[in-house]
Amino acid sequence: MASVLEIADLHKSFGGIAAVNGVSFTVEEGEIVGIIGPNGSGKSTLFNCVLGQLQPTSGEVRIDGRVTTGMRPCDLNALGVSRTFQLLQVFPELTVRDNLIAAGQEHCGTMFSRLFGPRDAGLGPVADRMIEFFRLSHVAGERAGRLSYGQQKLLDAAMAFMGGPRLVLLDEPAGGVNLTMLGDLRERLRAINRERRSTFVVIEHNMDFVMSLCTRVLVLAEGRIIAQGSPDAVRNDPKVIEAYLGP
Amino acid sequence: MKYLVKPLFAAAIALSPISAVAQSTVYIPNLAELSGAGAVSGTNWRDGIILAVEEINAKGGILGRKLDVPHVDTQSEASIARAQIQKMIDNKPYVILGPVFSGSVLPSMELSKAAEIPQIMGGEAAAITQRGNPYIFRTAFGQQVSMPKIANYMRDGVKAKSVAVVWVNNDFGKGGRDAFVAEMTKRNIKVVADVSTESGQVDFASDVVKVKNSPAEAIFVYTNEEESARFLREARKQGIKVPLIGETTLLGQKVIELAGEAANGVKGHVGLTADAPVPALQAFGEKFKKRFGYANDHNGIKGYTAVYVIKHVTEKIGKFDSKAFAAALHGMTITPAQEPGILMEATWDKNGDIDRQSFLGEVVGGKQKIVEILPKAGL
Amino acid sequence: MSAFIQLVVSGLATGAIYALVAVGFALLWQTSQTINFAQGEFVMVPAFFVLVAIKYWGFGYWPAIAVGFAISALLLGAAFKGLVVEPMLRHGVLPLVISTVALAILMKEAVKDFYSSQAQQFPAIVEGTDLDFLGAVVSTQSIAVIVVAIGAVALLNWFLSSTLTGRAMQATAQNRNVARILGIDVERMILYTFLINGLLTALASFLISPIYLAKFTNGETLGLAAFVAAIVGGFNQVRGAVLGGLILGILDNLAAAYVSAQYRAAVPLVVLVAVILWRPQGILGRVEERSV
Amino acid sequence: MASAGLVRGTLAAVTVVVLAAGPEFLRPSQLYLVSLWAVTAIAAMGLNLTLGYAGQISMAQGAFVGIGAYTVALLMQAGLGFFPAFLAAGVLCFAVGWLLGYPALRVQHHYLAFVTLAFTTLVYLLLRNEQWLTNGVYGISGIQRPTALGFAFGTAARFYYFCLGIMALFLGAMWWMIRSPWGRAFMVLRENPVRALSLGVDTRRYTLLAFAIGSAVGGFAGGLFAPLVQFLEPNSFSLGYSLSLLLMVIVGGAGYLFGPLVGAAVAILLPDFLRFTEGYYLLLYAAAVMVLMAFCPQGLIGLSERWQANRRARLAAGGER
Repeated sequence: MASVLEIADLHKSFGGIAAVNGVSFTVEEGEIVGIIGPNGSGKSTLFNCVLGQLQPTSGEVRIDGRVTTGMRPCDLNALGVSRTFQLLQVFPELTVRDNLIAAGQEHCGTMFSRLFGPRDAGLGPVADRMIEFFRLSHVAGERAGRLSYGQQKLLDAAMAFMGGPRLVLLDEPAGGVNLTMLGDLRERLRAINRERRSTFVVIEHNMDFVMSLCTRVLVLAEGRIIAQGSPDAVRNDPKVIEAYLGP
Repeated sequence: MKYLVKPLFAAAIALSPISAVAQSTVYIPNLAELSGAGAVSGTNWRDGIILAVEEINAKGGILGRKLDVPHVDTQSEASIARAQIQKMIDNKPYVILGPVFSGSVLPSMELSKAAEIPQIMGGEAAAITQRGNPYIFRTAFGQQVSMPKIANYMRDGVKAKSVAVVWVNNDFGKGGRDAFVAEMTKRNIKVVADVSTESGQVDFASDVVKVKNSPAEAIFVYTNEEESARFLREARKQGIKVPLIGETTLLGQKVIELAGEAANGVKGHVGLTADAPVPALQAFGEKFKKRFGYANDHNGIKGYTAVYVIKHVTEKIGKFDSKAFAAALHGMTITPAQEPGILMEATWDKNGDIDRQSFLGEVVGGKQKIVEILPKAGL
Repeated sequence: MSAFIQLVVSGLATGAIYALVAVGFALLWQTSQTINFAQGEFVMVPAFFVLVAIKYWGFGYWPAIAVGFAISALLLGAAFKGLVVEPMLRHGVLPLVISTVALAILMKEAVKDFYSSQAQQFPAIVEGTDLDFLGAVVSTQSIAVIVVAIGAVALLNWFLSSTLTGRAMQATAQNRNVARILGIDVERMILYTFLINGLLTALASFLISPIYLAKFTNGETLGLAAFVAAIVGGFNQVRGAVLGGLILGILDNLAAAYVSAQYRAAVPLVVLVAVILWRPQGILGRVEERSV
Repeated sequence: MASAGLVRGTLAAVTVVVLAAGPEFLRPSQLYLVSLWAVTAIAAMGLNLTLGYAGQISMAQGAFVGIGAYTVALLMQAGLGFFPAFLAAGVLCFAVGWLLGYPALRVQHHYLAFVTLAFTTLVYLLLRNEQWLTNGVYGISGIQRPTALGFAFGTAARFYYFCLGIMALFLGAMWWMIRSPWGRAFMVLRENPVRALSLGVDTRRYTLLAFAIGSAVGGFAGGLFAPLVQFLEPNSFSLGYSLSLLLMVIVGGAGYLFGPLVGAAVAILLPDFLRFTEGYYLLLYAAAVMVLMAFCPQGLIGLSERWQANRRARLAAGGER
């Protein structure tokens, strides 16, 4: 069986400057892969290329063995690929519950059935379970824009799971979240990984978070993978230390 | 929601029983282009009406009743004109005055016809009186009357074999252009340049280039006031030598004022003018200038005489009866001897078209000069 | 051929005016993301300030022009910034667009209600004599318009690139936060931009009104022309706006003469749409960086 | 605050009763005005979908009203009944609106505003210049009012009910759609298109749909406009009309179901009740819009919501003390 995600020799340059410079790796089902690296090492660009927000200059992306290079994000999402963004991306004027339904509704039925079918696209119970799972019940009817930062971050993550994705790419899920919430988030992600066999790729700066969550870590510097392996192995790799601290 | 309810309640309270119009006045509303593209014409028309109403009311009104003439703006838009005339009709007017723009007359006259209320208006489009509407009356020539006069002048006065026509692309300009071209064809005069211009256009270089490059022996200019002035300036600048011919507007006061020297030498037909060698018209022009501080154009005369038509007809039928009024005015001739306010003898036919003398004129030294008086067309 | 030259020369004179208006429009956009839908009215109104000064306050031509510039800078520059743009900036682009649409209506109605609905003659700086130029006739007025307009833009360009204040303004336009870090008084620079726009539109007004007469509806075509010129040339470049203005002026004349007089208004718009769809940064513009 | 819902319900009921009893106390000109309000409100509702819910600025709604109106007038002249013509107006505008949506896929905000503005001017020029089809500047008059099942809506009062009925129908349909997943998709398109796309929302399709449906509703409004005014001329559908529809949507409250109704009422009904401002209404309206934008860009409904929220907060604070 093919890997969930295969990336082969991916390049992306902006006006001659290579942001991603020949990255190849694979992710197997059920893995939680962390990607770390200094600022500007090409992590977010890599995500954007995988997810169709940017067109890679060259190289190939395969999801479940199928070539998806250049596909639109919404079509990728239909294949079961979901993501969160580095900066908060919720729909501030919609309620928490509507945010979640909106995040999953395009996976339910056809355009036609969505117009004439149930108002919640049949997702009400799923959304309610998700709200409970992420402990947002007390704010379920609030507009997302009025939630605290941490709550929005949780909602942001929860939205990524609404469509029942096979593969979720999380871009700095822990950024700006306080310690208590951080533990919560980690626990939730692990639970989903366990229960649904969802596969995660996580970009994160918070080393403790990455090391305690991920099964494998890739280190990116100047657009290339310079090291990979178990969290402990990577932590002690001299190349990684050099990349972070400079030569 | 409540924003909706409040005004409606206000309506219910304020407007439910319409108090009968006080017997001491008679309601003759005026609908005019007080803003928008037709503002110059509409304001002249309104001021002519104001002048006449003041005179008549000072002398005790008509049959002992003072005239109540509110002025309502169409903003030069047909849909607003229609809404406003409906509002007037709700208040049961005796006669409706205006509007001036044919584009506003056409939709509004259906309503006055349905309500059987005479409408005396300033529109000149041929179509207005071709629909068998017994309640519509003109105060100036329709284009189907004035264009043959221009055409005759082109043939006999200018002796042109080929002409250019410059027109403004709205209902006024297009209507005139269509009537003019038809008359030219009848007289075997070739239209060698047919130039459409925009209302509000400022740069006429390309239009002048076009007529200049055509073999036209005369140019007929049929646009609104400011555009006429701008065209004349550009034409003089580019050294157009052939005669520039116009119909009323082009020789009007406003155009002469705005175009300055460039207006000199313009010739054409003038339906109505304060500069005509008719003492009554000249006296009116002075009165007008004294009252409003600016020189009137033909629309001022149209508005002024419209009110005196009402006075004369009403006194003749001896009552305020809208239907009788319309019936009486068809086929009627009013002379200045009978009613000095009519200024010039005029006749209305069964369609509501007007017939009277008109003029051939020329702009000389920044003034309109009348060179010939044309007899009534004898409709 | 002389006809063609005539069209180009006349188009240049009109285009120079468009350029002045478009430059101000582009400056406002750069420094404060203001899309001014009342820009055409900003050109219409200063002529009436001068007319009021002449007619009611008995001023001579030059004092009246000076008063016109002063009132324009005050009302169309400072007051516009303080009372209209500033309270709106935190709400985003759309409310400001709506507000300037309303402002355009307000200015037109005010001139109509409180001055006159009729076109007014406006005194010219130079007497209109006609000169022959390669078989085309050019009035000295048109030449004066072109010379003054180009001079003003050149002066502005020099100011922006060679003076300390000008460079500070450009820095503000490029990146407000960086400018602030560099110690530039960003608020003051933005105010300067608004004042310059007020003065540019006033200048355009005084140049164009003697030829085209002053009327409350004049802004409608001018404003549209300014948008088109600014976008076609390049929204974020003074040079682009100038080029756009000149192209538009010539294009309008050529279109009316050689394409269709009835559809003359359509030609610049078709060009506009084509530019927006295929080269949104304009002919001379830079690509604005977008982040995902 | 159960009473807030009660107050709203009562107000809605009173409005319905007052409108239903309209012909009892309104004069013909006022019936016409309220009918015009209903038609304009439908047009504004369409724009509210495109702009208020889906976040795509459009300065072309007036052009779609024009296309719809001319379609109905011309098809009726050609002998078609009102209802097929009315349907055709909506379908045609749906198709044209779909096409106009394509630029919105490439550009946003002010660029989109200019593209739609250009479209409006082009439509106006076509209506004016293609005299063989539209009768050009002379306009089309004598448009018949519809007959349904042998019942003629000829009189002012009957047509008044007809217009209000159709408006209620559209209001209901809009309410229903906004609450469907489609409505949610439009809103996330407005709120955050990039995120929406990553969640599987085909933003391209929904952008085109938002334009197409909004334009179709505008076309239907035009289909009513023609038999209401009974006279069409190109000038009625120039840029100014599109801008005033845009103002109505914003003034009433973009993205609120009842926003367009309130906005259209301010622009159309209010002048009739503020006669003392005759001549200065537009001036005052423009000034009021500017003030509103500065203090509450959510429009009048947003303002009333804010006011209610404040009052609730005050009451709550008072209750605690």
